[in-house]
Amino acid sequence: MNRLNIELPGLSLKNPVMPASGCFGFGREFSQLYDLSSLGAIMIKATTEEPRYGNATPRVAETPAGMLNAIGLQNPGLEKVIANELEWLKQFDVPIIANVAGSQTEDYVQVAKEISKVDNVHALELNISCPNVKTGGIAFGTIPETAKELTKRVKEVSDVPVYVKLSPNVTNIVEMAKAVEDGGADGITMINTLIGMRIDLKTARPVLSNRTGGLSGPAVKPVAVRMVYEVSQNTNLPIIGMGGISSVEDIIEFYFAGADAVAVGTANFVNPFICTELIEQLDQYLEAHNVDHISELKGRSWK
Amino acid sequence: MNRLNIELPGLSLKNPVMPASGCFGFGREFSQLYDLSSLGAIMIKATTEEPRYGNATPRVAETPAGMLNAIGLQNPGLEKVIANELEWLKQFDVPIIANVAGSQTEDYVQVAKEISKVDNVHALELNISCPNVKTGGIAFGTIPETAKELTKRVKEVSDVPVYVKLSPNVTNIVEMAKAVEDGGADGITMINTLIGMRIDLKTARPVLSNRTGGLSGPAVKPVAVRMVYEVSQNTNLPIIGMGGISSVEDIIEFYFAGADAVAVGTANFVNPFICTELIEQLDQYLEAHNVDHISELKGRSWK
Amino acid sequence: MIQKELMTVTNQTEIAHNIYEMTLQGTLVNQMNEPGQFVHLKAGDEMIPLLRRPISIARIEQEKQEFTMIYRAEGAGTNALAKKRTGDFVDVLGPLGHGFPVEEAQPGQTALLIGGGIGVPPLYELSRRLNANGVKTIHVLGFQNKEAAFYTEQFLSLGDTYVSTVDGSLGEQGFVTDVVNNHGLKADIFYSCGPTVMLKAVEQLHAAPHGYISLEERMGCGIGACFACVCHPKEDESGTAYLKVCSDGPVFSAGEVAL
Amino acid sequence: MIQKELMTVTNQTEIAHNIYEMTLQGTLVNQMNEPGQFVHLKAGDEMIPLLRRPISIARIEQEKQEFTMIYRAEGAGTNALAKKRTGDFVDVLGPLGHGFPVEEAQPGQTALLIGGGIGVPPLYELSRRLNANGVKTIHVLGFQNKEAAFYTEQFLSLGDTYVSTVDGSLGEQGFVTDVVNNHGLKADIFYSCGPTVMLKAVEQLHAAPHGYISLEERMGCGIGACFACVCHPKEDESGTAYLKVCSDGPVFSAGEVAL
Ligand SMILES: Cc1cc2nc3c(=O)[nH]c(=O)nc-3n(C[C@H](O)[C@H](O)[C@H](O)COP(=O)(O)OP(=O)(O)OC[C@H]3O[C@@H](n4cnc5c(N)ncnc54)[C@H](O)[C@@H]3O)c2cc1C
Ligand SMILES: Cc1cc2nc3c(=O)[nH]c(=O)nc-3n(C[C@H](O)[C@H](O)[C@H](O)COP(=O)(O)OP(=O)(O)OC[C@H]3O[C@@H](n4cnc5c(N)ncnc54)[C@H](O)[C@@H]3O)c2cc1C
Ligand SMILES: Cc1cc2nc3c(=O)[nH]c(=O)nc-3n(C[C@H](O)[C@H](O)[C@H](O)COP(=O)(O)O)c2cc1C
Ligand SMILES: Cc1cc2nc3c(=O)[nH]c(=O)nc-3n(C[C@H](O)[C@H](O)[C@H](O)COP(=O)(O)O)c2cc1C
Ligand code: FES
Ligand code: FES
Repeated sequence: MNRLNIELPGLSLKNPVMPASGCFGFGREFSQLYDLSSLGAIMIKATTEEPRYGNATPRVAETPAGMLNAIGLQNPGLEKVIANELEWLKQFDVPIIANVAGSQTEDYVQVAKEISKVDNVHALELNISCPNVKTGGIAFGTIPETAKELTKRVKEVSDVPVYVKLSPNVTNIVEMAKAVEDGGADGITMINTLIGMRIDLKTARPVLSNRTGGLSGPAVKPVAVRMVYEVSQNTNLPIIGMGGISSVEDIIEFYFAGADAVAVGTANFVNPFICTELIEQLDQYLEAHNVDHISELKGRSWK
Repeated sequence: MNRLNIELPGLSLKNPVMPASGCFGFGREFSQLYDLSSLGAIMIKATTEEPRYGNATPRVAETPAGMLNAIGLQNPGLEKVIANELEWLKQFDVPIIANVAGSQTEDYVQVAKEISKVDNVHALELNISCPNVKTGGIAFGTIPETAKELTKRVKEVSDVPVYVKLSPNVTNIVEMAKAVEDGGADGITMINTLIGMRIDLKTARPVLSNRTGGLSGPAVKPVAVRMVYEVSQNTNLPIIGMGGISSVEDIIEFYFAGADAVAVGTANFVNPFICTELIEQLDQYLEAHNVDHISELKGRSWK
Repeated sequence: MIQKELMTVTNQTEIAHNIYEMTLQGTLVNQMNEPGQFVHLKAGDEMIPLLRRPISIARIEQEKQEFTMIYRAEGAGTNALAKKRTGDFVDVLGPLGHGFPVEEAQPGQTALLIGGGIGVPPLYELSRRLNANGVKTIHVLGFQNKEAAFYTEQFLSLGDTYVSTVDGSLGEQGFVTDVVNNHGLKADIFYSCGPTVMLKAVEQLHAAPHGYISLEERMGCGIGACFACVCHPKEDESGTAYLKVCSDGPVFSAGEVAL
Repeated sequence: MIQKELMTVTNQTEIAHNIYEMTLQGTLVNQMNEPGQFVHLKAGDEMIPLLRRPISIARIEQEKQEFTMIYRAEGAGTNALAKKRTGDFVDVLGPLGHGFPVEEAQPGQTALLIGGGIGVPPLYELSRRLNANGVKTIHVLGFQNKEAAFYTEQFLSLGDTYVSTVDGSLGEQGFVTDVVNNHGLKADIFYSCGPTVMLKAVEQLHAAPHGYISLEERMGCGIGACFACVCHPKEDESGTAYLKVCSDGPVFSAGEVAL
């Protein structure tokens, strides 16, 4: 019996577990470790129209039960992502969710238009929440009207459903979710990272050369769960939940909060086999707890 | 030589370390453990005009490197705080910072007016950021214009300098800081807790009976440091920094970020002696690092 | 006086399924005098788990500067505790709270001690003290099942002891209140510790004219400062009165607290 | 192939002040073949420290399924590692990256190996391999001071070995580059590992026609997926080219990377 398959806009998932964008590259490295076809989906690294180098190093720092990153959307650019990365990914039986980023509306529209045409791209994830780029990005993610407008524009050109990735660095997450719903989003992915900083005690300077970075990992889980809980009750959009997931119990918590599927980010660095391990353990957990299908768990905390 | 004494509006501090509001009650319990006169100051539990019971239990839950609380501003009310608690505190040679809370402007004004007249109250801390009460509180802390207006009103009636306690649950912390600066605030204290949630796996319900709670402890430190870093560069107000402090190194990090003094919250539960221990260790740290005065460290990360 | 001390483990034994008996040694024991008080402890100085864990004092041996606790390894904190070996250190804050008033039972009187699960441990030191004072003790101990039961022998050596389990795998099948009712147990005073539902039922028993109960609540500070562990007094016209389990309790007079 | 294995500690020795030599046993060793590769490891399954730590492979002993690392206990991760005892487990991911090309040195040629501080360890396995291939090795090892120095005997048994310390407390006073200049050391090829400033100076030495350097950078994944550890290639017209220290390196051809 299949307890794990999930149908979401554009996505027929074997199971609801997928690596989060930016924590899995384009899958090449992990393909040496296990069969990528076992994953529910893959959220690829943010793609921009032009190639980007990103920020100077150091780009990562450790914090209590978490980490900061300021990669800065490094990627080989739309053309190469399509020609090399997505092409290479076609050998696997796994839907790709393409994370789309940019500095201005036109960038997003351009990338969305092209990348959504690629066969194995089954959905887009609009990255309006990257805290690590100076222009655009975060502004789209913090002003409801702007987010709505962008969503609309991208929907117009996209051949596949559009999920919008919400930033937790906002006063009112529900307002943001409703704005992108109004803009025509097909789903929501949340949360991106919280903005944080660490200062080196020896140099008295920020550890990251970008100064601030995005906080992820177990430390942020309570914030993510709270936001999924709030958004799931106030929109009709499916939610792919993430933020600090590193165990089956965490996945269950996100389901109870209101998620329809989950993504795993930082934990891939701690244990590169985690996604496959969680898929197996999740099935065992449901069996042990007599749950016929994972979807039964959605929103139990408020239903 | 005194390396630790700090002059802030209304406050002549022997040293810059004080317990954070809500994590020290009114000091009675800790007075059994050490001499409260050794503290830089004491931020007493939030006081409202009327006595409040607060939220139902459970009121606390643990998270990775942090905790959630939803006490709900429980306190015996203005009259009793003045008559019993502040009166009792007079035996100690330590300035009190009175944390003032309410549901509407009039509440704040009333409490501020009365409590600022008490001898040992040297400053007020306007709590516009409590995430655990349904009305008021958080709204004052998330809308700049509202925060400014409230600050102004309280300033009009207060006999002592007014510090405003900022909520981290906002899109733009600098905007909030500037708003309260415009409103006439004498200082800023930051950060209050991030809103979070944990769900019980057995019951599928939120662990806290208030459902959401405030996240504090080491997990939030990177967010707090980042916000102090941003605010200290964009306002002229002194900052009492807090959020996850549990070691001397953490204190130094807050200073480098731009704090003028620090408060310790959650760590008092882990080690009830922590404040006195930190004061001693801080002095030793400065000596070992040839720092003549702690104030030299302020803002080193951006100066 | 409340102390904080790195105490030394002198014994750690799994006495039932996931139930551990741990003995700790240190000067902090000098401060312990009431049965029913608790300690707030941390296995190590890690940030996970962050908070201390409240555990009752089950036996005090002043001469040896030792006390014993009995705890169930469940979550992160108690599991970390269960990993400790003889010679290791545990960070203990205590003794905390107010315990059972032993002197409320007069010599020659009979006291009924009713414990459920991990509420049983504090009754052990209580029973020892009562017996030392010439009070006759009757013990009613309830457990989930045989595997989870412990210390029945020890209680038996102090007085009549009835054991019940939910599934009947040890002693009588049923709840502690069934036992009291079925045997028509009567006493001059009762003392009880266990889950709140059990305490509620115990308060309704009228097996003794009055008694004391020990409550559990999630804690932050453990010393009365954070307001995490409050409960409502039964009589409260204002609606804002409160009692703190950690510092006003954990032991309250039966009927004092709205359960 | 990259494996993840709980390997067993078979030796842990403090060989200098805060410098530990640790030997680990497991099947993962079967995958190790290049000197200069590294492992990414975690002392336990705690969330603090969260991330793995990259440490070079200093010696490989296939027959025993053992490899040895030498590391400095500095922060949370390496200190946790230093607490491990023989028989304990360490969570190892590896082998990772591309190591030093041993075959670039022809039998009969001379190789100059220049290491600084905790950059010295990977040169040890490299030197063993080079010597096994009939390559003559000259070693220049730089340390902060006498207390921080290690493995000088081991290197001496493989070839000429010059030691320098910043404070002159052991060997010659100065930097490794001073040693090379003062003694006019020349070779057919050089291999170097150490802090970036040192590598920069080494590239300018021209003590050999070409060579290889091993870089350090803060890492996330360690396998090439997260873009934490990128560096700029020296030749890069677009400004967007990059190399990943973890998967393209850590060893690069001298002059390949903009230091
Ligand atoms: C006054 C008092 C005395 C106690 N005496 C004993 C005893 O003698 N033996 C024993 O086995 N247990 C006792 N308990 C219960 C014990 O405190 C909990 O079982 C323990 O805290 C659970 O921690 P954990 O790490 O296993 O669970 P986790 O699930 O990791 O705990 C998470 C958080 O919830 C709190 N928590 C979870 N369950 C409880 C609970 N039942 N009561 C209070 N807080 C809880 C923890 O303290 C912690 O802060 C007592 C509780 C109180 C309040
Ligand atoms: C390819 C490679 C090989 C290495 N080989 C060795 C070796 O053989 N022996 C040895 O002692 N050290 C070696 N290092 C350096 C070693 O990785 C760091 O000293 C170690 O990660 C510091 O961890 P910590 O827990 O002590 O410090 P913390 O301060 O707790 O580290 C915090 C974070 O910063 C990172 N970090 C701190 N310093 C460094 C550094 N110098 N390089 C990379 N990341 C760092 C940590 O990995 C961690 O993510 C190597 C580094 C790299 C990249
Ligand atoms: C190193 C790193 C790089 C990331 N890059 C991206 C990115 O390119 N696009 C994006 O939408 N999110 C990115 N994220 C955010 C993650 O996808 C995820 O939202 C976040 O890390 C929270 O999940 P976690 O706690 O499981 O890591 C990145 C996170 C990390 C740690
Ligand atoms: C149990 C608890 C109660 C709190 N009560 C208050 C309060 O009454 N007023 C207030 O301004 N902040 C309150 N806070 C927030 C703290 O003062 C502090 O801002 C926050 O916990 C971050 O610091 P920390 O990480 O050191 O705990 C409370 C925090 C905790 C944990
Ligand atoms: S636990 Fe803090 S008041 Fe009781
Ligand atoms: S550490 Fe992740 S790409 Fe190198």
